[in-house]
Amino acid sequence: MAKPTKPTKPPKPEELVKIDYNPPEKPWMEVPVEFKPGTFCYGTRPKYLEEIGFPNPREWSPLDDDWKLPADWKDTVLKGIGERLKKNRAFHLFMDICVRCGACADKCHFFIGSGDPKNMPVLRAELMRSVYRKYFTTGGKLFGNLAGARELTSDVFKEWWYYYYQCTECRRCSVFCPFGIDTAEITMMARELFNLLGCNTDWIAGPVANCYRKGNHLGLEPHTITSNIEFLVDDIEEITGIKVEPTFNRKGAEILFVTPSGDLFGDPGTYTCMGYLMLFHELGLDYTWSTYASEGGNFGFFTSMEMAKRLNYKIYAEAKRLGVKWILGGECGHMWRVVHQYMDTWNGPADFLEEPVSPITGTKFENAKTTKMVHIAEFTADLIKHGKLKLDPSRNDHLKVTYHDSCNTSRGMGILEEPRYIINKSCNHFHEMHEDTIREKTFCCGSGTGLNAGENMELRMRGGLARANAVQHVRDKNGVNMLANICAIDRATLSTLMQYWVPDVGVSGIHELLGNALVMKGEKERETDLRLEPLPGKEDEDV
Amino acid sequence: MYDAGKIIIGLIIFLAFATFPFYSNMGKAVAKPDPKLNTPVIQQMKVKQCVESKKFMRAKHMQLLINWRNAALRRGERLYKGSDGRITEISLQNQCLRCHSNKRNFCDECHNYVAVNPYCWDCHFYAPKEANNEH
Amino acid sequence: MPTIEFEGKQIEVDEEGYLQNLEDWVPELAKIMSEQDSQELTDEHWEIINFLRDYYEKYQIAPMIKILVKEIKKNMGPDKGNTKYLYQLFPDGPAKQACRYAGLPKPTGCV
Amino acid sequence: MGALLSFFVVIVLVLIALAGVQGAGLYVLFGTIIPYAAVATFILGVILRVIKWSRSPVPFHIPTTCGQEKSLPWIKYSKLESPSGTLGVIGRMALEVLLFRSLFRNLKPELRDDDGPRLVYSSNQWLWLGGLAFHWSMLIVILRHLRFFTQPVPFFVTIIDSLDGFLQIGAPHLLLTGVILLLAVTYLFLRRLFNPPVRYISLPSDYLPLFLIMGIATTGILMRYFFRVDIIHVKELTLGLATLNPEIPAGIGVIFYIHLFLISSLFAYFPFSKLMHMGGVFLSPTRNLANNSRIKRHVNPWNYPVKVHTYEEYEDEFREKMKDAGIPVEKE
Repeated sequence: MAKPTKPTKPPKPEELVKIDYNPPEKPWMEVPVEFKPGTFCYGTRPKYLEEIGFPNPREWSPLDDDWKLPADWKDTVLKGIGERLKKNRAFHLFMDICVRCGACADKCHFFIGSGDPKNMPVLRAELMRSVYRKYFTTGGKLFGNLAGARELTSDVFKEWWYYYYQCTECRRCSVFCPFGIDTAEITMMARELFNLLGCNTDWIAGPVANCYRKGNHLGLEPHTITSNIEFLVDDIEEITGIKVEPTFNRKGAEILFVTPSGDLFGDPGTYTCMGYLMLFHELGLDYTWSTYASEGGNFGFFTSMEMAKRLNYKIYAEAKRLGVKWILGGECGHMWRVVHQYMDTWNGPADFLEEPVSPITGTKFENAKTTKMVHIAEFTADLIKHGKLKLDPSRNDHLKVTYHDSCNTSRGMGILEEPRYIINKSCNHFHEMHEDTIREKTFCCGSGTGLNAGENMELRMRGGLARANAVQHVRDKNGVNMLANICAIDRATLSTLMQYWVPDVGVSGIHELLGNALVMKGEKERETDLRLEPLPGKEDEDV
Repeated sequence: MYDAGKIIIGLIIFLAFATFPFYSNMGKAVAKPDPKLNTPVIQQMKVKQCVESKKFMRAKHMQLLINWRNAALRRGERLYKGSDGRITEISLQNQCLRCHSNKRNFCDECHNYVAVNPYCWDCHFYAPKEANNEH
Repeated sequence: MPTIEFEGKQIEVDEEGYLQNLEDWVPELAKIMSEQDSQELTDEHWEIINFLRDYYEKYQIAPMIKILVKEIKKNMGPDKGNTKYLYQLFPDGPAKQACRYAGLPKPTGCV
Repeated sequence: MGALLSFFVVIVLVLIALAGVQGAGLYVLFGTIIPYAAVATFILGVILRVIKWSRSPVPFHIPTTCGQEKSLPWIKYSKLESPSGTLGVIGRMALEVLLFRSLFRNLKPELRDDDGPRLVYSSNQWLWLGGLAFHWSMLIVILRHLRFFTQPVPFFVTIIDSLDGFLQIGAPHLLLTGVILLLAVTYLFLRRLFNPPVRYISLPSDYLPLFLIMGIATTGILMRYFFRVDIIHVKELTLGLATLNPEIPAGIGVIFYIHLFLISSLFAYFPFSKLMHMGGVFLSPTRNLANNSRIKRHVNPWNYPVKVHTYEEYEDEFREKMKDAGIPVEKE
């Protein structure tokens, strides 16, 4: 490749939606993987791997014939599988007990959007199971192909890479599986194996390296963080006349606030961030930001458990250094999967912290007894319930809102009601999407687990079809024009998705909606919302 | 987190189910069924022959009986022609029980052994006088 | 590894044409890149490219769009201080196209 | 392909039994040795397999939450779909194991393209119904068969038997579960054959158990209603097996030995196959853990220290920038 290639643009929606769900004639083992442009991410450049001390850094492209794997790559993979079978019951079990009933098949957003049979969760898992059988089961060793077993070849390895980076670990299949087989677990193991050989994607390895050294995915340095937030502070002052005064790395604060760094940088996440700032100011909350632990999200989680732990370490370490009592976490999807289900196991016990108590309402967050970390939706819902916030939902009257449950918070945590409660108290117009596409059955944005790059746009639009389609339905039926969510990846990816499938629907975090509705002490009459768009009824005065 | 305790309990339950037939019979001497043909009527018979062959009756008497019931009660047919051409009256009371008057030592012997509970006796009266003939 | 040829040197870029080594940047490279896109670089373009470079120098990252918009508003007047204007100048999006011409890496993560 | 192969395997099994018993007269082999070996393989195999799984720890607390978590006291939480404690987990597992809760959720999306693409979801409980019918009738059939292995026959077996035959059709009574079992297993097979995605994912090892069970059910039904075998002799044999006092009564029809051989094959195959989902479902960490990982610490036995980027290293790199931005630092 001598000339730089531009990322392939996805086909037009009406083209893309022509999907053939019929599997090919040939058995799947005989269908070789085809790297279709627009459906995979670039391989990581070596410098990122070097920064985090990962093996086999090199220049490579998934389109190359030779991936420059070390000579003993096969041993590494097989040994890696063997180790993981011994270390992780879920993985071991999920290799053995699938009956291939097919209940999961059409639950995957990537299958719905692509029709590629290897995107059926069962087949995605079989890609690995077939190799597992060959090397780890008697039947597979004896009967080979007849027992559904196959050799590990470099083509198989490439096929894995292609398809395990077409899984967003959303766990929707696991909800429908009669044995709870969770493809996410298998994908995680596969990605760990790739990282033993330096085969990460650029879009994941980059944020990981950034986060490791600079504290957040985007690589915002400390002064950039303060400068960005000061910029938001200025906007808040312009809108409300109130100057909020956040602090950074302040020792002795009661609460450490951690949110995904996307909220500090990209629209519409920044509006959500303004919402946090306004809320905390209004409460007079004794809290601090940290520039060191400035990332709630964890792209390490899309790399390996070890890397995830290395990144996650900073949150407790910083809480300890600053001497806070407990930690408050912002709106983020996979961050909460990690905080809820992994953090304490990796980096706990956090016995230097106290059981979280809301300083405003006195509510003890008993559900965060051991992690000492509270979700901001829990925190805010509690405030509203106790009447501690004055809200004027009519300021959101220009919005007809629907709510997208993020995969991780719905299926890896179970926070379903709090966000809805906050939206309902902040907005007058709320419409649920179809019940089969929300709550535990929610559809992925199509770009989770670090798939939100630019070069795989076709894949992302396909993966997001199911979500977008449900939004389109409420747009047509109820005039919905705002898609609220509690996930930073969502805020970034759903914006792109909506532009493609449902162009007139915006995307927001729920604390943006709250920030709009929040009546602050001593504020001036608001003319605009947090996006500096005129409020309903104020349009004329603005001219 | 191995949950060894819970798994062991689970395995014990599995074992308890899977080996139930073995330990539930442990130390029991089970007598084989021995249907008695020693009723006075049978003893007086010159040719000790039921309406069909013994082999047939062992395997298929229930089908014969239900055919008899249908013939007698639903179609009013009261005669049965056996495979050897003999014609007999269709009647549980007058035909079967005439010879096999020892229900407990004949019918029940096998029925109990294989836990069959035929509903013949829901309608048919099992003559208690026959009980006197038993020893 | 794709490259751009410049003064007999092969300048390394990534798959999307972003510079691999930011110190390779010289204004002529922006021109070459824009010519490949059939895009003419006017003074307005250069103003933005230069701002991006200054900003990056200080913060090691491209600015938030908000900041960019505000900067343009400050320098070129409120009628140009909006994202629409930026998209007019850089049809592929200011974050991508302008950053590429300016030799900046694209931001990654939840954006 | 897979279906044909598996069908062929089952046919061969039938022929082996036929040849072995009727041809070679290997009654002891087929009536005693193979059944004992099969049961031993089954019991030991299942236990060893479960032990093998159990030696891998559950390093992380990963329940799939299917409902509202327990959080604020005024928010109703989903006790069964997102249980916060052991009781809820037991309830969730019971629903899963006894009623196939997750399968009941099954949906069928359909992409329609009238006036723009539209995904329509309809509930699709056929698989749930088929699966439930299959497993429950299988269980009842197995329990019913205890009458061959116990003496006296426990009351629950008699009750099941009479409930199962409550229609009182024919003699011996038609037992519904036998018919349901055969219908359900046929449904599961036809579904595999005619549903394109399911056919695509099916392996020979998916058809084999179906054919085995079909064969078992068919021979069982044939034996009971059509080619009668002498049930007293059958029980003498089976009870002999159960009392570890095996004997081979003469004159049991060969169909019984085919039935027995297919069952033995299924038992022996069980621990090496996907049928182990019977044990596996109980161990599945996405279902058998409470959603309480923020309340109670979950310990990973192989947790190990990792290389981290400490605050000191961070401050060393950015100290000047931090100071310029007014951020407090540890070392001036």
